[in-house]
Amino acid sequence: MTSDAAPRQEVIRTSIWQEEPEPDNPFAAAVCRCRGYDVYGELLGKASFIEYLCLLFLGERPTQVQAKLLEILAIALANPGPRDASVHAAMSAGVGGSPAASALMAALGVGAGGLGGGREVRVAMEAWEQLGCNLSDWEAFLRHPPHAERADIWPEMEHAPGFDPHAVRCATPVAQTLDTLAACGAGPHLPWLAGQRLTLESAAGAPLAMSGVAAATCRDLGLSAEQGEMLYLLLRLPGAAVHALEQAQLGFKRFPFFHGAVKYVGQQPDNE
Amino acid sequence: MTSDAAPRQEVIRTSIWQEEPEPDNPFAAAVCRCRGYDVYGELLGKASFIEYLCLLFLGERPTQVQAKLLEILAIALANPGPRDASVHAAMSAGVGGSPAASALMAALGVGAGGLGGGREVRVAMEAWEQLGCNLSDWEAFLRHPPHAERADIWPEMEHAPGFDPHAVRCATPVAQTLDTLAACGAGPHLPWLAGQRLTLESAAGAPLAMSGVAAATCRDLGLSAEQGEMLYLLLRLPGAAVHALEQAQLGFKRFPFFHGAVKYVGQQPDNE
Amino acid sequence: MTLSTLLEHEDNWPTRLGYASVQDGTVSLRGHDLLNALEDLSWMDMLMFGITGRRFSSEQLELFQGLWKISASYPEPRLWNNRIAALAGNARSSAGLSLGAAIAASDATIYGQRPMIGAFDFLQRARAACGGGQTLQSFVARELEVYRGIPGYGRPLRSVDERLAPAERLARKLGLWGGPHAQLSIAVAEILRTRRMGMNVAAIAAGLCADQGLTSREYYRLTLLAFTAGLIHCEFDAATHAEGTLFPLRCERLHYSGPASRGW
Amino acid sequence: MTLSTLLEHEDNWPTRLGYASVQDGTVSLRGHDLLNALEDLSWMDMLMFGITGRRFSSEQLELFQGLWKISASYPEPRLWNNRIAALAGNARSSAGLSLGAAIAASDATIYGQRPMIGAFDFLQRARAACGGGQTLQSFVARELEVYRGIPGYGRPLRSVDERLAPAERLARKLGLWGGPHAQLSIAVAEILRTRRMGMNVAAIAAGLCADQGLTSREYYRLTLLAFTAGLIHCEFDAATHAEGTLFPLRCERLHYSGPASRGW
Repeated sequence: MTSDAAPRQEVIRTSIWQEEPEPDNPFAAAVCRCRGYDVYGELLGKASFIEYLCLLFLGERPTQVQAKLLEILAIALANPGPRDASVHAAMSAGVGGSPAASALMAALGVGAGGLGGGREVRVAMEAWEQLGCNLSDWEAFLRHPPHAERADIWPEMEHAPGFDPHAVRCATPVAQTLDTLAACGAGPHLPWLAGQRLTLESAAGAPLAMSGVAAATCRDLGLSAEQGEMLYLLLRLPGAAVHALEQAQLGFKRFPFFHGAVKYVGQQPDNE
Repeated sequence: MTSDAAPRQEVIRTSIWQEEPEPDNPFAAAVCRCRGYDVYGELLGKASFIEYLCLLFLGERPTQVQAKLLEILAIALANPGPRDASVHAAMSAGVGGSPAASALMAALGVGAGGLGGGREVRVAMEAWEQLGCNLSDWEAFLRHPPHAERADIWPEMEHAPGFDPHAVRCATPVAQTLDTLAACGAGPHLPWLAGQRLTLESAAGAPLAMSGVAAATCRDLGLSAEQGEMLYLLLRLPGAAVHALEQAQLGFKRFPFFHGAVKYVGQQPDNE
Repeated sequence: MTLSTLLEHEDNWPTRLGYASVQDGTVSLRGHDLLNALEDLSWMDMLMFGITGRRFSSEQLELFQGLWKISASYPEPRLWNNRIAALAGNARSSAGLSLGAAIAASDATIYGQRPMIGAFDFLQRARAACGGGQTLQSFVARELEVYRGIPGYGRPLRSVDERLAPAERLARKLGLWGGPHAQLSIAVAEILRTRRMGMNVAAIAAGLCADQGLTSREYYRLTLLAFTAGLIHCEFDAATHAEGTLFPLRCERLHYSGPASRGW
Repeated sequence: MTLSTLLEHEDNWPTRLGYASVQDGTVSLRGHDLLNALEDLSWMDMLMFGITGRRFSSEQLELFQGLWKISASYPEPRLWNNRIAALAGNARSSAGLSLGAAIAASDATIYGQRPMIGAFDFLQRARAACGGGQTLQSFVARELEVYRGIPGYGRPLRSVDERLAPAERLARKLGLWGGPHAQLSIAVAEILRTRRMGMNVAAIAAGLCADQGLTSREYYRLTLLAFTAGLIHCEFDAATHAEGTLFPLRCERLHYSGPASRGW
């Protein structure tokens, strides 16, 4: 009772990971090489975690500047803070006594979007790919954002990607992060962004957001838009993790329920 | 039309994160302090990412030994490799053209379980909490694992937590990781585990797994079982991320479909 | 459970569930041609047939879906799993990511799957204990002593459960009221009356479903979709609101209690 | 969209969806008392009422659920979203985490929500273009030129779609066959016949649902649960198999093409 034809040995193609089996167990790896480097035989204790993360994403051992950029970006993004929607979602899982994995999944599901999430970084990086460091192209793009003709799972962006529609001025942490990154000696996107920030903010009608700094950094790291989106999602999780754990300890009774906030403004209830 | 009573200002309680608002925007933070340290004003460029991760989870700036432990653990766990179920799941999202966030969510959903996942680390850490470094207690526990009386979302463990039910011998990378960690000067769990490994494996009827090494490491870091579970989930995601991206590029046609593998062995189909 | 288990399953997944053939397009669910022989199978019927391998009456299927509606699908974005869905919609994530995240979180402890499974399992164990000669009173007392609580009794936000009466009405209408587990759930409520542990809908729903012959593992799979209507409604509603406007918090609403400001 | 938007929404979420009152236990869905006034509302009716604010006939509701069954819920663990669910069950995760992860992944491109939304949107735009005087032929030609493909036409694993006939039979049985979008979906198939882009069920399902007056955003929310039965079935089946036995791979089945072995 076979549902299909005879098996053939299908393989997983990869340029990232190579394994040599244990002599007595074909399903256990004795040696694991990441892009040619022996992970457990050599990297462990020799490489830093940030270098290893660079190796995974970039394919090569990073330059000092690249490692520095990623180190700073990772710290800047690690905790968006409890007011951030993705962390709020993770804490909501925490207070309900939901599994740890669901707290991170909640942070990802909420933090994937076009407002401060992975989607925004991706769209911003696609803009970098198209516009480079051309100021007039950027100004035109920010003033007249393109519209998609086809419907998609993603709603259309409602603000300039990489900018904060609710803020009045570039927040100090965003400016500090940009300055620190732009001073690392990478380029060309970060220094250009630091130099043109005010002009771009004026065209966007909104101040630069952390997502915009992340997009420029990923660009200077040499990442594609897809890679930048993924890295951003990954790097924002530690804060969600610890805040979810903390609120799970405190319990739902000490967590905001927003009593009184939901106001029904639709059709009047029936007299049933 | 209010659904509930008048609002009161509910707050989020936290000992992790403190914010000072910008003078002109109460919703924007000018200063963010993590456990007292100014993140964007001081940590950025001064602390390493691993130190910051320790600070988030442990609440204090780590000792050199703690930072070393976490650095090694993070590298050891970062890529479980494409044959791991959690990475397989992330790649399945990748080849289908699913969103980046869903690849990480798939890795989490699959990697949360009792076989090599977060659940296994948590159960193993709960055992450490109860049994400490008492060999005879451990042997009794491994030979006669306790059974839960009540049903739960989690199925009961089917093998000794922290050990690999399918392996014949402790895999070289697991042993290398344990040795490297045990030599860092932390304790007491890691050196004890390294010393008693063979005895414990004999009682468990299975060799030590990476999840068991992770559990002991989290214990020596001073983490609770809940924290260890969460950290383990987090640290295993980078490999899922890059393998999902790689397979998304290669496409579903070059990814194993396991043609011929599904064999129907139930009731014969009707002649309808 | 050894290496041989892996060798045996290499490219080999024997199953009694079914398959879809890439060659000829046949889709088989438990031996039946899903697309051509099971045309009269409703979607709910298919869901339960796939989970259990058994067929249920239309009244039973209506009971299962009716309990989803009554017990779990509230159009209320403050409830924690609904809130996750709504936050995702309002932060302009995709609806699928939103729903997936919120379903994962519905495996919760203070609401959601854990009380539902727990109540089901408790009633089954209570019935077995009573069948074995123990009094319900002593079984409940021991359960409280060991675990401090009984799933399905007590409720986070409100002590009275507005869903009990509608659940009973539904079961009566369908002729499915009065089975042993449902009766047991009410007898337990009587015992707990003095302890401020009001019965909630998880207990009565579990009793009603246990009376239909489900196992606790089957019941868990049935309940997985219980919250989905509310999750989808809250996500979509938040997706149509202005972005980033769901429950915004000022910096000052973080109440910090950690170490004082210090240098690295 | 400025700071004032946040100030306005502080502890303030005006909504037309509904609410659940913590004070008196009332649950209101679009102005109706969910627990007491909407007893005859089936679960599917409630799902669609919450999404759209409109009520649908029982035939329409049956069409929607029937299309879930026909088009998406296969008991087949190799399909990519089902595979995620099955891997989770087999790695002994919880069923809720498993389902959540797999639903998130169902927002896919080669199958799942994107082709479903895409086909729906394409048919609506095609109808508008034809209504505006353009020929269908030229609309299709432009679409192919700009996007290289048309969602709902072409299929990853099989070129013939075994689900077209059952979908048509279902719609005919319910008296819902023959609407303008469904007809358009078939006319497009005729145009594409020479291009090896066989129509798949996403196109016909989209046509049938567009004919019921849904918007593409509403249709997206309707389709979110389309895969859930198959996901739950595959998870549960894998959860009952021995742990870690779903599609194990030897080390040698990694086909490595990266840099040669090197020192750090």
